[in-house]
Amino acid sequence: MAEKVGVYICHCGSNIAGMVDVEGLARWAGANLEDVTVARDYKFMCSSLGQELIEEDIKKEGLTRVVVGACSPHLHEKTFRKACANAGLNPYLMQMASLREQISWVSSDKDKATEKAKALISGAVRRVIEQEELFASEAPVNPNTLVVGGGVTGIQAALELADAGYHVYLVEREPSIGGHMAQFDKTFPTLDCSACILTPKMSDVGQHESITLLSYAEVEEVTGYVGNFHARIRKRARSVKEADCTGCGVCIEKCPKKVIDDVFEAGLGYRKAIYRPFPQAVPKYPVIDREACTYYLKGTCKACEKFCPTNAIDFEQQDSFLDLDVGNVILATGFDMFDSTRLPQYGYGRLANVFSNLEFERMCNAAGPTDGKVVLRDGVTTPESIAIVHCVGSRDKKHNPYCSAVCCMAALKFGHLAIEKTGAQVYSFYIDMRTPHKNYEEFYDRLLAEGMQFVRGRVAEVTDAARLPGEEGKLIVQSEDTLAGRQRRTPVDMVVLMGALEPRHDARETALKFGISCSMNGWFTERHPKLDPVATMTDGVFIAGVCQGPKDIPDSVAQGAAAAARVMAMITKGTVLIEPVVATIHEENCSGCRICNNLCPYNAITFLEDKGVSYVNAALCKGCGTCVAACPAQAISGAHFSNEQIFSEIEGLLYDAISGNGAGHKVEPAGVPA
Amino acid sequence: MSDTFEPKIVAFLCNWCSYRAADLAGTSRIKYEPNVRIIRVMCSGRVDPTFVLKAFSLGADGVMIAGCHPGECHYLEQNYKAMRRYYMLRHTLRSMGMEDDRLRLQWASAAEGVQLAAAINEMIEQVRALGPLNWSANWHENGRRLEALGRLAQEHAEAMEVPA
Amino acid sequence: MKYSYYPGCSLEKNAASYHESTMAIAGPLGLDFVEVEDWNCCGATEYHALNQTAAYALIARNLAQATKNEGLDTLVAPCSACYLNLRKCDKYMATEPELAGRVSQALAEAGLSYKGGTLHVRHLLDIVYNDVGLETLQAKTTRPLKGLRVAPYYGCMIVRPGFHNGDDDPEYPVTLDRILTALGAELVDFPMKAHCCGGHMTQISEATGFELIRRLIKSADDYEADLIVTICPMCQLNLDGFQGAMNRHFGTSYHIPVLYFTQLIGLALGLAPRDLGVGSEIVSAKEALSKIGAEVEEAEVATPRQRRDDKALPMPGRRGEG
Amino acid sequence: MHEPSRRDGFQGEVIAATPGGESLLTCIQCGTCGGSCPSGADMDHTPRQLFAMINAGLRQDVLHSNTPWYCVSCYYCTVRCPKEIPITELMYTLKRMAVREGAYDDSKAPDFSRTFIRWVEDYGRSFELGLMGTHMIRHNPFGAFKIADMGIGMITKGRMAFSPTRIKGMDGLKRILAKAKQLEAQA
Repeated sequence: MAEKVGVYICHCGSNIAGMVDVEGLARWAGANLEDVTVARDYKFMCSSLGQELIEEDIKKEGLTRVVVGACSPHLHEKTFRKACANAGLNPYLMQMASLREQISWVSSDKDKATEKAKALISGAVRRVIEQEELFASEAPVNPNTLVVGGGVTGIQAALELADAGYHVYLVEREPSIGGHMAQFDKTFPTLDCSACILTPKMSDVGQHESITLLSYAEVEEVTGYVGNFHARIRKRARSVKEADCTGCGVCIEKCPKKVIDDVFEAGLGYRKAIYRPFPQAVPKYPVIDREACTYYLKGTCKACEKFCPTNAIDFEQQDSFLDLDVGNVILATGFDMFDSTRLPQYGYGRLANVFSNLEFERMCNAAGPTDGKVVLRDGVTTPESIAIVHCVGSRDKKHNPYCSAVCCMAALKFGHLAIEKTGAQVYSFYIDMRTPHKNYEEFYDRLLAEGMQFVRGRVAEVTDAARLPGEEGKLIVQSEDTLAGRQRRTPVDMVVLMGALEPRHDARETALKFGISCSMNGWFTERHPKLDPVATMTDGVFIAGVCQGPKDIPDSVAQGAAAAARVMAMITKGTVLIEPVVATIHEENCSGCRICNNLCPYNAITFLEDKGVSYVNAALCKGCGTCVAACPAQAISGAHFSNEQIFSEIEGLLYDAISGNGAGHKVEPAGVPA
Repeated sequence: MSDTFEPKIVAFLCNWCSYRAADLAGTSRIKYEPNVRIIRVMCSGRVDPTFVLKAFSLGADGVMIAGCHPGECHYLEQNYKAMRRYYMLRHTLRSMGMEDDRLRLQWASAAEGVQLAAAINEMIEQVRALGPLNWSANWHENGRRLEALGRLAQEHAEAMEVPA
Repeated sequence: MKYSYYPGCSLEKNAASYHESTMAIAGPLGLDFVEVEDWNCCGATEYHALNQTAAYALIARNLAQATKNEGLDTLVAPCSACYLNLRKCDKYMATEPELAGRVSQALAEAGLSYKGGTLHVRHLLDIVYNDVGLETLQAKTTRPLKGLRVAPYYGCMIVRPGFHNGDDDPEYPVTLDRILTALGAELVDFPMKAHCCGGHMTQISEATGFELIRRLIKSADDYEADLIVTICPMCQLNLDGFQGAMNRHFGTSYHIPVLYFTQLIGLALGLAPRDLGVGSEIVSAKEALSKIGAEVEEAEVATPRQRRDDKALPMPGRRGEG
Repeated sequence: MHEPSRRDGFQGEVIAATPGGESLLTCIQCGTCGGSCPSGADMDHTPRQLFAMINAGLRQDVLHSNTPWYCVSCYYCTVRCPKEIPITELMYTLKRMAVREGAYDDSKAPDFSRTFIRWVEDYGRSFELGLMGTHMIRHNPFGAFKIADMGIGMITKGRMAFSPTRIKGMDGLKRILAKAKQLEAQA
């Protein structure tokens, strides 16, 4: 029986109609394409009236297939599938042609665009005829959630979920949660004490009955799918038994080995070989750094063990593994700080009094290595002049092309702290001042009034090579004052480099582990940049905070909460629909060659020894179709992407080439009367 | 109507990266030539060599396979399988006397709308320079040709599909 | 190791000592240089200011001539300006089809041709560092440069963008430092190591040219360097030849000799100073070189005196050191 | 059609004459070039200002600026430019345009280039004594005294040739350069 196909061409206002002759296209489809019984155009197909149009035709005309020529299926495939389902047509009997993204928005010649549209519609019509009814299955959603990353974003997400009564596993790589925010002294523009506002949240996490905090731990492996993920967590050996440790800190006090703290103190201070990153750490249990500990290096010492009142030290402790079942995942893995030695012209690592932003942050902190005093590298001298260099590794094609979003405001904060603490003359060397949030511009005003000097010009270099009188013994910041149009050499005592925020060095591995993707720059990719900023292309995996792109604390917190809300919606609904796009092996055709077995990255294909054939476990199959393409016996079919469907689509797309027997190479503006 | 040869390119784009790159080219209004016709597949690993041969036989002058960058495949590593097939196919095309530049493998992440558009334009130029393929004419003259090609491709496929 | 060799005009006369010392160390270091037949001037920076096609055609003639040295695909230039010109031309012949087309047409007038990428253009410093290597230099050193405080000076044209060979940083190069350390010299952490000597500026604007020279000499003097080591004849001419005029211009009395790195290698290998062209510098190196002698000791990069005490904060880790 | 970014007018002209010149369109006026330039203090305009003037179409002001002639080709601006604009190459382009149109205020630098190249075009090699002699006599007759000891030093140390070397393939080179100039004029 011949199918009855309905073709619907969307104007998308003028988005499509401005470049494609939509009325002509609909007429052409109705007149020329086989099996098309209805062909219409409409202003906005995605509107409720547009959808009703399709639904009515299905019912009245008895349509058995629907083609919608509109935008990308990534935007409205669900909408039109639903419309079909409403009218009683299996939703998988609908096919979209992307007239907007693939034609009208990328073309500049209306005739050629319309010709291309005919090909796309022709392809979709041929394909849809081959499509088969498919049925999505339902799966329950596990109410537990995995939150990866215990910075302020992850903390917020975890607390939102836990406070709503859902269980959260919070995994943090470092020995304590808190992230970068715990390292900061003040927050802009309110100058709140960073630790004072963060630590209450940290202890809430530590004490919450609905949160299992897994610090000093990493996610090893994730399998499964939305609603039903399985995660394997590696808990690294702390060398301290958490069950016995009271967190008294005697071990730290007695440990004789001091090492530079590259993480929390940003290399500016020291910690012991057994340590807690900072006094308010959550959890309170210390960790032995086995690479630094004298016992692990030389076999003797054990001072911590000797003095521990509860015998909590365990030198033999091994990494342990935890298998978790969760329904959703929130990634809040944060960022790495730019390594400023990559810009040798700024002298970081070579010129003693050039500091990184994180070093300066720790220096300002009353609990930091200098007790909150701003001093030169000698540890005692108060600087009389300080230059703050913006855009170090940001807005630079050689490093990171993007703006790191927070540095301008952080530089203003540093300016305020430096003036307050030292009375020094503070210069800010900027390209553009970016202060676009509530009360931020007002903070800029405040610093102008406080006497911070602003020089519009990206710093060319920082040198100790004195050239002019007054430069001896100083660091000279060489720049062009672009507003004055003159070169400027500014001798200062201290330079602070505002390094870029960068994706975690292992962000791509993390993305791969969770089946999501990264942008060119390495930030996790959201489902939609405007309308779906915390979801990802992988259902059940959400992203929040700086791992998605540079942002400040309030934005990160908002995303953490938003991701939690999305997860709660999933949990509350209780079930998810599983796409039926999977591969199936037809046993009668399978020769048992097992070529497909090892091609599947999800181990969804197993070989049935008794029958001598291979078999696809539909629950594990993600529908990539690689096995379908590889099967030499063509015994595997891929639902919704079968060979027949794709062959038909090719035929349809090339309708004008085949009909002309190779003569159809010239695009005729009006091959068939429209 | 101009006399310049307008090649027809069929492009197989994976759902996750390159199809989204095409979406992005659209939303960013990046113009490219209209000679390309896109087919969505879930993964570049789904592209069966016979799809490519079918497209050539039905009148395509060039075929593009686009997928996620190596290491960024949504399905972990299936784009590597696509790459292997691509090299096999180029070999096959060459051995059949076809210019292997008519087949192109393009990596495009979801963020690379500009790059994908540029690659499409570049390929159109290349294929335009090569001239019409006209396999479709041969197809009509000798209906067995495609079957023969299919068999040949299959043999190669079997030889090449050594599990990773 | 055999290479095509393009000396360039400077090495004919004003920088003859660079040529002599290069030839003198070639044998002991196992380098064999075959001079490009009938080479011509590279045009320095001057031709680019007048005529692009002619500028690149002039350079390309040398590349074409060099391909006549059969079996040699590496072309070595000791002069940084020549090196950059040759390298840039080789690159553009491959990447700039319009320009390359014009240049090829011009070359054809003399029956010559050159295809971008045929030759691998390298600077002498790169050859010594990568092909000879520090171990060989160290092993062959018989007169270590112990006690000699040297300021390694790279100048602009070898380390800058897209055209240089590999991994030396355009802002803070280290290969020459490592060579000199291997020879036993005491290095100063010369902040001006990649800054500009002024090129032809003394001829265009004296005040500007002298100022550029002053900056370099002053910084070397601030660091108490005995001499500056250079890898480019233009730099040597500016820093050495114009040092006196610069001193008069500013009323200063700097005295910093400027030698080629090949001369220092030769000295370390135990060769006689006169075989290395030492003595042809305008600012005498006699006193500085009198310091050399005695046994090998590990030299370190010296930095200006710094106060350090218990309160001192740790320095950030330096990457790529050692 | 994918349209490459392009601008008409003076900016387009400068871009077209420079390998990699399109990136000039992405200049954000950060001033890294101006800050890095060793001779920037003596320039009429910093390179950054010059780019703003090019963008504004101030053709005459740009071609009359001494800035390109003070460029020492050290390439610091080029390596540091966050937008990877080939600034040194752009300076060469501006010099060529100024020479072609006679649009420079001080003839010293263009004359130096011309004198240098005249020896090269006649002999195939450069000739320092001839160059400095000719150039100094024209532009800085008294300056010669300032550096007289240097000149004498160079001569006594045997570092100055008294006559230029002529290459063997001079005829061929002349043909090459003649053709090159003809092609440049057409380009």
